Amino acid sequence: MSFISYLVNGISLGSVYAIIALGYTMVYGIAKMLNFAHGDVIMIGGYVTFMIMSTMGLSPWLGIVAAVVVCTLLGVVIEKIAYKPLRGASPLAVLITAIGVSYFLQNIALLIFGANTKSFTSVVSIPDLVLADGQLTISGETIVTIIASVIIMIAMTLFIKKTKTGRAMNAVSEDKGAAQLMGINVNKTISITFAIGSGLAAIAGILLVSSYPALTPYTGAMPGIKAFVAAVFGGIGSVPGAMIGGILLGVIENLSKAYISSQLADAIVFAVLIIVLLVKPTGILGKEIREKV
Amino acid sequence: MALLEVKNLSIAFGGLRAVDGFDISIEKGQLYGLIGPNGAGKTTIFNLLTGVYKPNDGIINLDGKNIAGMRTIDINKAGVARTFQNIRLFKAMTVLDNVKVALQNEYRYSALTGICRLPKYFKMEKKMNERAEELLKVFDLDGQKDIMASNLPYGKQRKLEIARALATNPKMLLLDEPAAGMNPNETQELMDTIRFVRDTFDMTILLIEHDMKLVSGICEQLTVLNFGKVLAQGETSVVLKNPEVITAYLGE
Amino acid sequence: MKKKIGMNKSTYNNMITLGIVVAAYIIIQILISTGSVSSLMEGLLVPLCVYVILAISLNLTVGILGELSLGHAGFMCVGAFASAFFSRLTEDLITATYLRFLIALIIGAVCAAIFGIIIAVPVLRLKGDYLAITTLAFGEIIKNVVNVMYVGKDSTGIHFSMKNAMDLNLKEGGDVIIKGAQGITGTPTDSNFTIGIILVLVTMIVVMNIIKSSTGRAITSIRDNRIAAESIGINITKYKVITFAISAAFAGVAGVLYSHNLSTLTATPKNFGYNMSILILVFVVLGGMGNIRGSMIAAIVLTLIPEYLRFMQDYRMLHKRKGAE
Amino acid sequence: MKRILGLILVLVMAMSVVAGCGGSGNDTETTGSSTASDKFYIGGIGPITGAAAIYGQGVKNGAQIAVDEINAAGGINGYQIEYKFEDDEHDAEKAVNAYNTLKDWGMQILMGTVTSTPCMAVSAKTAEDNMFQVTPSGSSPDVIVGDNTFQICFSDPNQGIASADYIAENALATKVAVIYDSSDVYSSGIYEKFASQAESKGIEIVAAEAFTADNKSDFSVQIQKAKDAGAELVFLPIYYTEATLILKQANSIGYKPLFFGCDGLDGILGVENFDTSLAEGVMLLTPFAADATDKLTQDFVATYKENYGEVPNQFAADAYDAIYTIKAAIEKSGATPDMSVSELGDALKGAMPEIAVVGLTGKGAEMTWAATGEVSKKPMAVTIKNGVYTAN
Repeated sequence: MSFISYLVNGISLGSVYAIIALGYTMVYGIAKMLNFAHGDVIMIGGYVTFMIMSTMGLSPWLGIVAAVVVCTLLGVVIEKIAYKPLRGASPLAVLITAIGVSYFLQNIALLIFGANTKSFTSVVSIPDLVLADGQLTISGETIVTIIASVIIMIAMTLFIKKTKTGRAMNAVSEDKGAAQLMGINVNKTISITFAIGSGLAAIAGILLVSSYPALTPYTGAMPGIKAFVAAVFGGIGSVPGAMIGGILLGVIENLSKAYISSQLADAIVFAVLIIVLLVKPTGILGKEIREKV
Repeated sequence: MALLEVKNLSIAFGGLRAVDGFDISIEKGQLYGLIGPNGAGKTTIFNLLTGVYKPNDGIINLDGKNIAGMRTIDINKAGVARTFQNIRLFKAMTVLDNVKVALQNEYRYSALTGICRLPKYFKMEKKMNERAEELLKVFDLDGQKDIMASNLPYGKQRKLEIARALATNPKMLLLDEPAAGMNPNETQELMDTIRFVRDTFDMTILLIEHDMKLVSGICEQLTVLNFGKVLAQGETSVVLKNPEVITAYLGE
Repeated sequence: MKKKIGMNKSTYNNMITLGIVVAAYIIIQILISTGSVSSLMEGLLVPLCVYVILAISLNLTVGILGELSLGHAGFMCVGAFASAFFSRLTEDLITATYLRFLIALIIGAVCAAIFGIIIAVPVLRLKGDYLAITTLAFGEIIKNVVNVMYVGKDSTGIHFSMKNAMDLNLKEGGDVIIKGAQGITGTPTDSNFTIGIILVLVTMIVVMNIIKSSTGRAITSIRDNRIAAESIGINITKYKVITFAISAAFAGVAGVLYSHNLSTLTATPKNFGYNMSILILVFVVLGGMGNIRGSMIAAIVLTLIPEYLRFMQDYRMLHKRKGAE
Repeated sequence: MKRILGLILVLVMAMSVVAGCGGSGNDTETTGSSTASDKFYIGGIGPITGAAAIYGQGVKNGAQIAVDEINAAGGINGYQIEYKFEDDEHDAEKAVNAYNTLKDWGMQILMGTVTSTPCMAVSAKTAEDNMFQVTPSGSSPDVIVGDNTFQICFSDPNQGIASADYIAENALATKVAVIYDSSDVYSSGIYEKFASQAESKGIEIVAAEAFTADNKSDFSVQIQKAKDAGAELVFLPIYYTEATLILKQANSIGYKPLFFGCDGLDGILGVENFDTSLAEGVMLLTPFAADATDKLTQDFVATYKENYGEVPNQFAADAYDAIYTIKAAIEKSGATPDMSVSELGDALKGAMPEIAVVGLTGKGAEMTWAATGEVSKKPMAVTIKNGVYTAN
C-alpha cells in the first residue's frame, strides 16, 4: 500500500515537472535556448494567484486566469526585451542572459513580496480520495495535477499537429531560414511559443504551490532545474518526451527517497539521468541529429 | 598490387542503399576521378573510406591492409588524408597552426613536455615549424602563415586544406570537390597544384569533382557513380564518351 | 631577428598578462605595508585569486575546447574537501605549514582531476546541452554526497559513514572531521595572498603553455572542427579527457585555496552548487572565450562590483543581470 | 577591445543603477565616520537576500528596533549607537567580506552572524581581531570556539538534548520519527544530539528521514515512512517553512501524530495565509512567542509590525536581545567608545559571565552566560492551541 502511495505521489510531483518541462522543451525546440528564467515565471504565477485569492479574497478561478494572463505577457515581454536582441548571438550569451533574467525575477519578487514564506491556499476544492480503509489517501491536488498534465499534454500535441500556428512552430524549430522563406513569421511564432510556454508555467506554478503550499521568491528555482533535467531526460524538443521525462523523474525521486536514501535522492535522480544519457545520448524520445560531413 | 583496393563496399541509411557494391582499384601515383550526379553517393564513399561511417559490407584494402570499419584517426594514421566538400578548416587558428596540428602525430611530445617547456618541446616545435613552412610554400601560403585561416580568400582556404591533409604524411589523398566555388583562373591554378603535389610527393589522389574541365584535364582514371552504384569505370577519355554516363548527367 | 619560437604576438600578450599579475601583487603589497588597503580589500585578495583560477581553468574547457560545463564548482568542491580533510587530519602531524599546504594542494588537485576524468567519460558521447546538463548533474551529485558524508578518526584509524556521526562508532577521544552538512570546521588557514598569486601565476603559465603546445592546438582544432580534427589523426577522446582533467585539477587548486582561507567549509548550493558554476561561466563569457586576461579581469571586476555596491543591498542582484546582457 | 568595452559597460550600468536607486536607499542604514569616538559602532551581518533572507531580515529589523529604543532613551552610558547591517547571502565567504566591510566602516562590536556556517567563518576572524561578538542565532557549538563570541540562542546540541529529555520526561511517545534537513547545519546538528540522547532515554527512533535544501517541497515519502513505522511523535528540528508543508501533507494523508519541534518552528503561526488549524497541537521548544502577553513582547511586536508590516519571528527577538545584551555588557564593564576594538573585546567578554539579561527570548527569566559563550536560559515548551502558542 505504501508503495502505491509513493508511486502516486511521485506521479503527481512528476506531473508538475512535466508541465514545467513542456514549457522548457517548446522554447528550446524553437528558440534553441535554455530559458533558465522559466522556473521563476512559475513563481510569479504562484504569487499572482496568491494576491488575487488570499490578499484580495477573490475566486480561485479568477486567480488562475490572472496568473495565466500575467505570465503569458511576462513571457512575451521577456522574449522581446531580453532574448530577441540576442538572436544570432552565441548560445552562451543567451544562456547567461536567461540566468540574468532569472535572478532579476527572483529579486523583483523579493522586493515586492518580501522574503517571508506565504502559505498558499489550494485552488483545488475536490475532496481527497480515501481508499483501502484509509490506508491510502490520494489528495485532491494530486488528482487534479495528474489530470491537468494529461490534458495539457494531449492539447499541446494536438495543437502542434493540427493547427496552423502549431505547424508553423514545428517548421520554425526544424529550420528557421526555410520557414521564413515559406512565409512564416518567425518572430511572431517565437513570441507565441514563449507565450504558451509561460502560460503553462503559470498553471504549473499554481499546481505546484497547491500541492506544496509554501511560496517564496525562490520557489520556482529548484523545480525549474528539475524540469530542465526532465526535459533533457525525455529528449529535449519533444512534447511527449517532456511528459515521460517529468513523470519518470518524479517517480524515481520519490521511490529513491523511499527505498534507498532520503538524503541522496537528488544524487540518485541525477545519476539516473547520466546513465540514461550514456545509453541514449539525446534522451528517451530525442531525435538523433546526424552531422552532415 | 594496387594501393587502394575496394570491394563490394555498401552502406544503407534506413532503407536507402546509399552505396551499393562499390568496387574500385587505384594504383600508386594515380590521379583518379570520382564523378556522378548530386546524391549519387560520392561523399558517402569518402566518408566510408575515412571511417566517418562504418560500412555495412565490403573490404577496403590500403596497401594490403583492410581498413574497413576502423576509426577515422587510425585510418588517417594508416595513410589516408582528405579534404571536405564544405571547407573544414580550423577557422580560429592561424594558417601555420592549421598545418602544425596535422604534423603532431609525426613530431610527438607529451602534454607534460608542453606544459613544462622541456627541451624536447623546443626541438619538436622547431621541426614542426620548418616542415609546416615548407608545405605552405608549396601552396604559396607561406606569406600568410600568421593570419587566421578564416581570413584567407576562398581559393587559398581550399589549398590550405590540401596542405593540412598532406601534413599527415598520407599514402593517399582524397579531395572532395577541390574546385568548388573557384573561378576558371583559380581552377587552372588548382589543377597545376594537384599535378605538382602528385609529382613532388609521389602521391596517389582520388578526387570528387563536378568541373568536367578539371576532371578531363588531370584525371587519368575515372569512376562514374549513379544511385550508389558504379555506372562506368576506366580511362577518363573513354568513360566520358560512354552514352550511359552522358544520359545520367544530362537526363533523357 | 626574433627567435622562431619566441616573442610573437600571443607570447607578447601572455607576458603582459603575467606582468599585470606580478605588478598588481607588488602594488598591493606596498599598499598593505603602508596600511592603505581597506579590510574589505585585504579580505578579498585570496577569494579573488580563487575566482581568477576558477575562471582561467574553466576557460580551458569552455573557451579552448568549446564544451559547455556547468559543473565546475563540483571539482572545486572535491578539491576543497579532499585537501581540508587532509589538513585537518595531519594538522598535528605535519607542523610545517608550507609543506602541509603543498601536500594538501597536490591532493586537492589530483582528486579533482580524477573526478574530471570520470566526468570526461560521458562527455565523450554527449554534445551541447546534453553535455551541459550532465556536468550540472555531476556537480550536484558531488555536493549532495559530500553533504551526507561523515568521516572521523580515532585511535583505530579512519571511519566512514553515509548515515550520521554516531554511525562512525568512534572510540573515546575520536574526532569527527567531516560532519555531513556541517562540513569541516577548524581547517588551518594556511593560504594567503602570496600563495594565491603564485597559484594564479602557475595556472596562467600552465594554461598558456598548453595553448601554445601541440596539446593546445589539438584541443582548439577539436573545438573548431571535430570532424576535420579526426581526419588528420587527432585523438578526440584523449584530448577531451586531458582537458577536463587539467581544468578540474585547477578548479581543485582553487578549492584548496578556498578551503584554507576560511576556517569553515560546507557544501551549500551557494558555494558549490550550480549557481557557482554559472557564476564562473559568466566570468569566462564576459571575459571572452579563450581569453585568459579577459577571464582574469572579468573575475576580478565581477567579484569586486557587488562588494563595493554593498550600500545598495537590496538592489544588488539587479545589476548582475544587467552585466549579463 | 570589445571585451574592455563590455566591462566598461557593466561598470556604467552598475553605476546607473546606483544613481537610480540612491535616493530610495534604505534609511535604516546609516553611514558614519570611523573616527568619531562618541558612539558605539555595532555591525550586524546576516542573509538579507537569497533563500535564507527571511532570517537575516528578522535579525536586521529586530536589532534596529533595539538600537532605536536605546538611542531614544539616551544611549548606553550616554553614548549613542551607530548600527549598520551587511548582507552575507548565507555564504561563509560573503560573510567574511561583510565583516571586513564593517571593519572599514569602523565597527567595534559585531552582532552576528545570523546563520551558523557563515558565523563560524566570521568567528575565526573576530577571534583574530579580538572583537566582541554576540550572535543572535548562530547555534552551532563551533560558532563559539573563540572566547570573544557569545550566543543568544540555544546551541543545537542543547536543543536536541532538551527535546529528547522533554519528550521522555513527559512520556509523550516511545516511538519517534525525525524529519530533518540533512543539508543544513542547524537541523542536522540538533538531530544528531537528539538521536543519541533519545537512545539513552529509551525513546526509539523508528524513522529518521532527511530532505535537502534542493529537495524540500515534497515530503510525502518521509511522512508515509513515519506513518508506516508507527511513530506516535514526529520530531521536526527544522525551520517552519518546511514544517508548514509537512503539516499540510501529513494532514492530507490523514496522519495525525504529535508534532514536536525546536525554535526553528517558531514563527509558523505568522506565515501569511497559513491554515493554523493544521498546526493545532504542535509542540515546540522555543524561547520566544510573538503573542506572549508580557509588555516587553507586546511592545516589540507592535513596533515591529508598525515599522515592517510583519509579525516578528524568533530571529528578530534574538537580535533585539543581542543588542540589549551588548548594552548590559558595556554598562557592566564601563567600556567607552574610545577604546580600541581589542580593549573593548577584553572588557566586554570579561563582563559577560557577570551579567543577567531579561529579554524577549528568556520567557521572563534571566539569561546568563558562561565564559565559553554559551547562554543559559530555560527552554520553554509551548503547544499551539486554538491558533496561539500556549505555554505548558
